[in-house]
Amino acid sequence: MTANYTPAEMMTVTAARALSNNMTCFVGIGLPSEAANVARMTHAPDITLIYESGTIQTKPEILPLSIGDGELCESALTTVSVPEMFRYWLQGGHIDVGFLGTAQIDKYANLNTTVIAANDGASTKQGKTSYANPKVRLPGGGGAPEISTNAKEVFITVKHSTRTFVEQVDFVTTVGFGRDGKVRDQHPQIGRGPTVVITDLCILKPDPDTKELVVVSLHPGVTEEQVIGATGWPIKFSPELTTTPSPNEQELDVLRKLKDKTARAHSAQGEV
Amino acid sequence: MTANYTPAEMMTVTAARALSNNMTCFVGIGLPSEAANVARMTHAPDITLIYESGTIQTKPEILPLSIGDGELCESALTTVSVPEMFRYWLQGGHIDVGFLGTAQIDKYANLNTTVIAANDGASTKQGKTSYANPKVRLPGGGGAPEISTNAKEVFITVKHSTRTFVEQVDFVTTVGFGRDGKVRDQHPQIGRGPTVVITDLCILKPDPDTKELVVVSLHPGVTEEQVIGATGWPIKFSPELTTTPSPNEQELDVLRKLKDKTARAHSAQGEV
Amino acid sequence: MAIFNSLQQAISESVNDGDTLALEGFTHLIPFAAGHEIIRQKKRELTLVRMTPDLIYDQLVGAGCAKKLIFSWGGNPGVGSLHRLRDAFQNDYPHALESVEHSHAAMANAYEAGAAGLPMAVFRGYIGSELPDVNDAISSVKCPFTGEELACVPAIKPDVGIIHAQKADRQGNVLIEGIVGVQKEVVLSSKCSIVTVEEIVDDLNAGPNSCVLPGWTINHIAVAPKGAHPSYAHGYYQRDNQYYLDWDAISRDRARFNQWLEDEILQTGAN
Amino acid sequence: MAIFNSLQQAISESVNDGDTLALEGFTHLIPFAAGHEIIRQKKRELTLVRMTPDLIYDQLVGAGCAKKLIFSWGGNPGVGSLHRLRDAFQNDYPHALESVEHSHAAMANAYEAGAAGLPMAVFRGYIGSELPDVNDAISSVKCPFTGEELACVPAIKPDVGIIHAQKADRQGNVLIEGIVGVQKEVVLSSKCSIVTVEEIVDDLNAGPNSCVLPGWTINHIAVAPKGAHPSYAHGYYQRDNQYYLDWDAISRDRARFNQWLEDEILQTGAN
Repeated sequence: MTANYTPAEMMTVTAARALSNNMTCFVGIGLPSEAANVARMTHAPDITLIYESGTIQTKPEILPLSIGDGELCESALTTVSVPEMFRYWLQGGHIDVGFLGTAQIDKYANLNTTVIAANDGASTKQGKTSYANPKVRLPGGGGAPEISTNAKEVFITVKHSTRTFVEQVDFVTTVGFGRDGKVRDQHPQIGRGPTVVITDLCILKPDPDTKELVVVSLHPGVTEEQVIGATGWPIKFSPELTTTPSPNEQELDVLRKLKDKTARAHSAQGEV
Repeated sequence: MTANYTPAEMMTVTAARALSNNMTCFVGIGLPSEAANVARMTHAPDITLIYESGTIQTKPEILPLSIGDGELCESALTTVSVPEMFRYWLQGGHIDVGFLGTAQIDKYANLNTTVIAANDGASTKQGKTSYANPKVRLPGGGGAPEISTNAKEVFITVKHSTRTFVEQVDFVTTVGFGRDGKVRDQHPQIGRGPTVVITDLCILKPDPDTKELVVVSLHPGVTEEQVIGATGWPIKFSPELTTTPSPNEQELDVLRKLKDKTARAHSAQGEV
Repeated sequence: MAIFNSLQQAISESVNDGDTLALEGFTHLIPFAAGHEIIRQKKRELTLVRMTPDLIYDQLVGAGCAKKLIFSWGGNPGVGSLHRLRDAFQNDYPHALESVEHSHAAMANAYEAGAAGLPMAVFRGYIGSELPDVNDAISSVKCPFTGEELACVPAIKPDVGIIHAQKADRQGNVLIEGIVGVQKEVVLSSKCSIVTVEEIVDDLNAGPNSCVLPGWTINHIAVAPKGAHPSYAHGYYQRDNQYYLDWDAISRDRARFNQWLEDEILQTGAN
Repeated sequence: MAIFNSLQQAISESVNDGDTLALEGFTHLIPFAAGHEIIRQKKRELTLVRMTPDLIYDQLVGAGCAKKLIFSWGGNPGVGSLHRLRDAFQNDYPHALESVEHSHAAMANAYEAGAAGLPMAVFRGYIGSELPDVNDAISSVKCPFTGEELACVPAIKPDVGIIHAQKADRQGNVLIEGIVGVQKEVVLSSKCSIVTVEEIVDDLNAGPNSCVLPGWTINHIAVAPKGAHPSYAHGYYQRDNQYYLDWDAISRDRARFNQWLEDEILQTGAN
């Protein structure tokens, strides 16, 4: 049976479903933004979306290409300065969910958006070594390092592959649970950290004790072998492994229309 | 010869003249506000007046009764929050002159607006002792403690009497030059402190070396004996002692009209 | 999410004896109606935080609601003293009142730090002042880069923060306009917040960078027309300067104050 | 007090080789015209500070103006990499580029601290991140009240701060509207500031709490219509997304970039 949706659509809709109507969500650009707006346009019409550009309670009709597109401000309840955004709104404890993407994620849900190391043969990874020996410079941390600790919890969405799912990230830009899985234990004043990771293959959650990411749900038609093959460490599966519900017609319709509208808008340009 | 103005008018006009057209002035309520607005309405039309309520570049037609009267906001270029006022505008170094009144001032231009001590017989004053043994509770510091250190310089205007001009203040709410005259030497990152004190009898300035207040100009008709009698320490007079110029017709006219208008407005009340 | 409530309900559901309260509004938009309702409900042992206690705290202190006052300028603006505060400080009437005394800069920074979720505020303050000698809550930190010693005070994080604003929309979003003081900070830093408003409107008609508080940052919204009187509401009504002037004589005399309390507060209902 | 100047004069009178510059604008109102004029005037050895270097710093770095970059997110938003930055970091082309890398929260707080006249910013940040291992400018302070260790970074205090805004009035007061980013902070914290504006108007028509900078906080105002292009100006023109997309191919290739530099910048005059 051929599914009537792509793995990317499955990922976005599943990520959207993780959000609920009464949440305040600090939205990263790209996949998180796509998912958050699908949520808002389907089951969570009242969800509060906040972007680090200072736009609060924004309701874009098209997806922003940048974190500070005009659409975000025009459709927002209000727009505050960037220092206020990071001080009062994020650090001040008003964000339920920080929604992030990443370039690399490891088994303790640490995120790397800083650097891919030239020498990845070393058995024990050290950010400092990677940083001094870059193979590829990535854009950097942006808002993520503090979103991850100051939001009450963190959702992550990222495409599943051995390039992204590595046993240890080359550099911890943004902490999940630390290289030993225990960093949050020493910091009672920060949030719970990543509670769910949504990929194009499955849903993962941290083990309550070890904080290691474990597959809790496979997307329809995806096998355990596929996930094992796409993950850079010996991935574990929950004993209560379930199958993720498929996207419904409305979700797919909203997502496709949103992407169409966005593509049309971003190729146009003009005076206000 | 009877002057055609009162000592209070002489004080206000002299204080107004201390301000110049290109200054930014952080204005205290009462006498400083009266003087600053007379300056703005006479020789310094472009002076920037800032009140701690957050009102920037305000041009009130009547004198505010409180530091946050509606008139201040309505006639301001813009109004910022109170934390922003104290952080960005005052501490950020954008204030040329802090203009203050006081209940007590001592020979090192320290100001007390906190407490009059019950026992003022002690030879060495200590704020802590006064605070524990109040005769009269005063309103407290308000903006003054940081205006005095974060403005580039400080002007003070206060009525001259032995009650206000004391050898040592009962409590240093707001530093002039400290109980020993040397506090600013240890703090290179703060402003110059008080540079002029204007009373209804004379003008005083700190000695460049000792920082002790010295009379540099007597108002017309005022004698050295009067100043000595109204000052609670053996006051010194500058070798270059001059006579303060009298207020001119325009200054008196502006001041009187301003006070009339203010009195009428403050006894009225109504819907906007 | 903001619940639209009567002021009576908002106070009774939120304020408990012994709570730390901040009723803010810097001269403008002082939430008098809410203060009066707290008096009416005979809340006790409150820690009251406010930069300028103003008449609102003179009334709460005189009515016996307060155990402690945290403040930075305790006068009747343009008039003189707050006599109920003085009577409490100097004569323990109606009972003893602890005080923690700051400068405005310290309080403004402490509210900012509270809103920013920090434990303390850091600023260049109190240099040469004797206030640190009489206030244990003033400390310092050293800048690791320059070695400069900076003043440090604990963040303000009230149990209940109460402000008055011009208007709310039907979703509970609130617009504050004019002198905005520390009102945003109070709502964002408080465990529970109450906003009284002049009116509910369909559309706030706010500019993109106006001072707007989203409904989900607020617990209770109560309509209280003229709820800031005798202070003022920019765009609605002016400050009642005569009330401030008249207060001096009422507040100066215990009997007159107690009569005022009986006639004007206890025998009247909330709006 | 703000002087009305041509952009060419404003840059030549303010920017010196070796200066620390912040050209800010968070996606919105990026001062591209000013950046291009800096390239045209061949300023060298600059320390460039910006949260998101964006195309503007990719262009300045590619043109050889920069010695050092202080930043927190160095991508082409929604498109990919900044290839001139990468080429400088990885291959020292056109020459070596030092970098100091922060998070957005750190930079935003550092700008705030600069505006607040403080030597450092204190915030809850970098917990568990390895950025402090590669950035010596990240330190910590301990809260004297709770014992919590908080992150601490030096305040940003540029020699020259440059922003673009919608409009100035004839007294040089400036209105910024929409996404206001860290622009107010940059102007207030810089030793010298340049504001380019879309137009000069008689009246800013600003609300009481709008983001307005008084003329006396600004050194130079230069009229530069479309001065934020290819970014956008709320109320004037939209973001030129196609320019951002097209930049990828130009920036990827040294020869194409150098040709672009010659044709689009060096051979054209300032507005």
